[in-house]
Amino acid sequence: MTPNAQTHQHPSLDDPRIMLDDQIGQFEAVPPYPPRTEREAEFYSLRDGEMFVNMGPQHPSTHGVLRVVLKINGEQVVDLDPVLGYLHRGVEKLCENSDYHHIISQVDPLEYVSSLFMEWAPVMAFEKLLDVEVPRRAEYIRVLTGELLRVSSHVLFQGFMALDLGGLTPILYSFIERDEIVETLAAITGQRMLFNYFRVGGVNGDLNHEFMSRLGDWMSRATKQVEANVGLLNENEIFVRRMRGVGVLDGDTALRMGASGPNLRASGVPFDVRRAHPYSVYPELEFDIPTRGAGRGGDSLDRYLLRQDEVRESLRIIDQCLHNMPDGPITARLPRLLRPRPGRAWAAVEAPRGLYGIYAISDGTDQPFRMKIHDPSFVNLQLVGLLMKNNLIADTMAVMSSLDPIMGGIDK
Amino acid sequence: MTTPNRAWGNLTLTGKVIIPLLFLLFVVGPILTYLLVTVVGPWLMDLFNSNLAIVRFVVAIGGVLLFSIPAAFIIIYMELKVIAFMNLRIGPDRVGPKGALHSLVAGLKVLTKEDFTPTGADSIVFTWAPVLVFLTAVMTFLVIPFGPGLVGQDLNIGLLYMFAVGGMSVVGLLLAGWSSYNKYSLLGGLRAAAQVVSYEIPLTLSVVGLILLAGTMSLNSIADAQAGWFTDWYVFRQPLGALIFFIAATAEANRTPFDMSEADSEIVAGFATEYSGMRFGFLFFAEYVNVFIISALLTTFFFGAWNAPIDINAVLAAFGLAPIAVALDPGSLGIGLPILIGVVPVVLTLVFAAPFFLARSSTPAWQALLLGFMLFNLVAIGALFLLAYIGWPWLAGLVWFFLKSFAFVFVFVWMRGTFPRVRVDQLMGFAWKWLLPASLLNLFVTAAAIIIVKS
Amino acid sequence: MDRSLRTRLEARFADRLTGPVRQRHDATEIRVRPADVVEVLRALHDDAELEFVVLADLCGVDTGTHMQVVYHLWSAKTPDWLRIIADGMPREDPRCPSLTGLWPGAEWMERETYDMFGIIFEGNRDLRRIYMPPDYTSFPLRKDFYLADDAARSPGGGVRHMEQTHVPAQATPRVVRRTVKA
Amino acid sequence: MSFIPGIGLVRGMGLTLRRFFQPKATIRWPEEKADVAPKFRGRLQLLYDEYGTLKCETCFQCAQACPIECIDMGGMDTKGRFHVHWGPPETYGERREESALRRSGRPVADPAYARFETVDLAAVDEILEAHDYDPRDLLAILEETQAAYGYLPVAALKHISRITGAWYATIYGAATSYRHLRFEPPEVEAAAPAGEGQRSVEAGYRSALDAALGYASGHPN
Repeated sequence: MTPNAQTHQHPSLDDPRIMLDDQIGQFEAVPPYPPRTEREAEFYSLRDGEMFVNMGPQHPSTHGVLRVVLKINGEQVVDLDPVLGYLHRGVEKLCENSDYHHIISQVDPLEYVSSLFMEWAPVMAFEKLLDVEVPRRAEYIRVLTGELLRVSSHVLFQGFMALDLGGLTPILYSFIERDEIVETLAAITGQRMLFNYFRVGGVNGDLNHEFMSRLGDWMSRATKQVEANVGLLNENEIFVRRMRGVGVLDGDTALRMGASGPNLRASGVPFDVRRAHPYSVYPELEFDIPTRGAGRGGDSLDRYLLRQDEVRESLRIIDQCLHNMPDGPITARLPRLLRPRPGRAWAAVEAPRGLYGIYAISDGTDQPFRMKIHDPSFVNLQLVGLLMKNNLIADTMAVMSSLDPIMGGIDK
Repeated sequence: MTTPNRAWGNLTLTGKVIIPLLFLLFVVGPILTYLLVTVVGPWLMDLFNSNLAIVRFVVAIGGVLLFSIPAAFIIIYMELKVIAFMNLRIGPDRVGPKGALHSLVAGLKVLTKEDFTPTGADSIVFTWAPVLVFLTAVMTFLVIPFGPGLVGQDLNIGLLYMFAVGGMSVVGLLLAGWSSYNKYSLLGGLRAAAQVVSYEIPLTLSVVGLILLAGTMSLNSIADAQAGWFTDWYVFRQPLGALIFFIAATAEANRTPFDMSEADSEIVAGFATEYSGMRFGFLFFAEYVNVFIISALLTTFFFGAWNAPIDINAVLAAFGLAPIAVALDPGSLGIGLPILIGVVPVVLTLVFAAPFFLARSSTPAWQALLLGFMLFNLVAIGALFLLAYIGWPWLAGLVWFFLKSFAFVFVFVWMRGTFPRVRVDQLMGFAWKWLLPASLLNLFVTAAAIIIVKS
Repeated sequence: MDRSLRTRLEARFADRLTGPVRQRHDATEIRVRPADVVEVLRALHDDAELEFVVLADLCGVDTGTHMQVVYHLWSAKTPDWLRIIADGMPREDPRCPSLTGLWPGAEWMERETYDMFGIIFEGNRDLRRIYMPPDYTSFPLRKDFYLADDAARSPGGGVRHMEQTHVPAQATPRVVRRTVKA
Repeated sequence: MSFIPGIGLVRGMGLTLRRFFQPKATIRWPEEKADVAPKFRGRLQLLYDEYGTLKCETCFQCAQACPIECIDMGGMDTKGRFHVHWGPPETYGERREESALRRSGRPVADPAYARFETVDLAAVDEILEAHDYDPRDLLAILEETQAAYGYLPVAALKHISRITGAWYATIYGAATSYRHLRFEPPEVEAAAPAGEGQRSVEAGYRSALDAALGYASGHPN
């Protein structure tokens, strides 16, 4: 066949000749449409020596399907643009089309490592809509299981933090701790990950013997075990040197950026919903709000260490809950089909990652008219744009995992 | 239809394979053997004898290539298992006893995977870069003394050769990173280049003091110079040099905590991101061969190479005993040898079985005998090994060498199981601000000490 | 319920409020016009007696007849959450001033609200879609966005396709895919 | 962090070495099975009674409770007609294709949805208001609904369920147990060729039963 022969076959994909320059350009991170906003136009224009790197959506350390477009100059991150939506399920729309009991299972997988908190705020909001008084025993059980889960979440965070900095081992120790906590919770909730345990007006099941024995077992050595595991990192010079002074965030900026939870408290602002706007039985319990980095601004190491302080406080709360646990019913008496009268309610809880709030509007039917989910990870992730600029690529890991985002909640 | 044809037709498939093989074996084989012995043989022997150095080189290369793969397999398995144990996991346990064949199967898997060249990659460079990386790693084996006389080539500039060839691997990594048409790969390749070039300097300087002490650059001579007690090892005369060498070698081999070039949480897999199939296998093997090489070098330079830590002859002399010298010639036993072979196993089996049989009357005789036989085998193997150890110094050297080397491999794996990785600027700062001055200080102190002692 | 907060708010923002201050459980609710939002929130943030420093939430609501933007604030000076409802935006062209000058962290929340409701926040310099793909044209949390199996609730006949016909003016910039050279 | 550089690293290595010799946490599945909590409710399984027949009574409660509407109930009603009354009769493949079509922006005319076409619910609302939304007047409500529409549209039944709070299963059960209530317009039901086969099968069973019991001809009814 001569080179000029007319062929009507499609070129084979293996044929190297079909590789046009234009198609090579498709592998770039630049979106194939003109910029929509001022900021997008500014970000997607390169200066000399800069290039884009797509970090994600499939990347070993983005905690899910987050995509961050980094604009780098050598090893230095000049600017970045997080792209969300790869895990978007439309939970708010689903909630508007489910009745009040179904919603508990809809919101469960938002923050899948601390799913009890994801149930807590909606349940509280619906209780406000319905004007229901929750029995005290139910409140204590909620606090007890919630704080257990907070410990597990923070312990897991420490493992992932180390994993993102290249340490292979701490994550496994964290998972062993988490596994014990989760097995303990499974004894009363039946599930290991998405518990679906809280109900409007109470909880789904009472404390049982297996739960108590497992919990006692774990509590007897929890402090020692957790301390031993973090000893692998806290004293490690490599780890500390990588975290210190990276991603410094001062308190005022953190408040202006809407940050909450440990990220805010590590910047020296003692804002914790459990104390700032007490709910449940937290006013009766004794615990401190640890803060770090007041005045100088919190870096990644502060955010990391603060979570350890919180673990200690949570263990204190669990201890008090076990001592003060009252007797009584675990659910309020409610009809099976909930139909609150029209109204609006806002409820917020302190999830392990910060303020998690629900704004529910009822129109008198069995489904909420509107249910807004305010997820702490979503707001905290905004900080990466602020903290990562002019750091090294390696520091993006230290910063991003110190903010502890969970993509299930961010993408809703 | 002739008879042979029919007979051929009646054969099964196995028969159809075996019959021609038998023909080859009994007819062609002897003819070829005869020709080989009478015609080619003498010519070949002449050729070998006249080019002994080249033959030795080729054999050494072949041996080294053959050795590198199982060494990598063992280290991969060790890494999986040791890190798993430190993580409170079990690790691979499905293939072979305790998962021992896991890395072998993984190697086969790598062989059977699709060898993929990404669009836009420079396919020639992309293909040859892993080969270059692997070859540089393997070529270093050539001068390592595994035991007395067990060295591929005893170069008198072995140490220089070692660093020269080892430094070439960075070219391969850079090529691999550049040709992949991937930004992660490019970053990984550049990081590897910067890192290896920076650490090459303290690495080389750290052994200069040792060269001053030993007065030679031949690895074999360095090993010889450390014979005797373990106090003669250079680690006790060059502790700082040993530490610098250890750290720099870790960085040179891209091991945790200096594995910047393939930092999986930052730049996915660095220069290996786009590789798959056996090309990835080559990069992967080269990494583990490098681990063995730095362990072997540490052993050779600072930990007495193949020398045992205790000079057994000196100990014996201290107790007034003659040094052990085994010159066992089985031929001298004459007719005693077959009798010995026939009698000793039976007698020893019975001797070992007796305690079991006598201690518990409920033990059946056959079980006691089985236990006795197994014990006898253990003892016999131990005794044979002891004989070989005493009789063949190269075997003793090999055993000590591998024990020490794998101890260091364990240390590297242990470090990987414990440490996070350092940041790239901290890594470079450490090399230039700390290691380089320290190695210069080491060199200076060593030279001064030599002058003071000599004068 | 913090009665003093109510009197303070009524005294401070008497001319801005479009409705009575409502209180239920632990939330105090005021309604303002969208045009006054930034001014009111800035006063709430800066006033030494109020000091609402934490922006707990920003969300949009489609009431079916008009659009709202709802803010939740927290202050150490009162035990109540403060809810500010910017009410009465037309559904055809909902516009609201952006809060990013006061709380830069509102940027993503506004992007989310824009993505879900099509409310345009004037002054937000990065008002792109955040969850939905860039070439998506409708706004999923609006009440005229139908779900597949929602037949019993929809006023019209049959199943609608999910994309809505009505799009507010300039709400979504047209996305042009770059053509690949043949 | 202590003042001796590297001491933290050494202590970390000591910790991992100690862990090296500790018992391992791995559960070797499938040789060993992990314990499942007694309250575990992750299993979805239809139960059979001792005669091997399904215990499922087609009560619709699971379908009604399923948050993502993945459970479809299909079955024979008491009049021998095939009805699917919660969720359209569809397979997952069909659902996917159909939703892809829908996303393409073209209106979809799917016969599967014909049964679920919406009706003007004002009449139902009036009837419900007249009965004070009381589910105890269910029969009267249904009869009046049938009078208003000529038959019982599914949308109307769902609306009644939603407003009165009665389970859909209850309403459906009531609607199917009375012979004068019907789910299709009368003309459709009269024409219904699909029902014929079912009826003849039923008639065959009945005649066989009659013969066995010794009735002369046909059922007493």
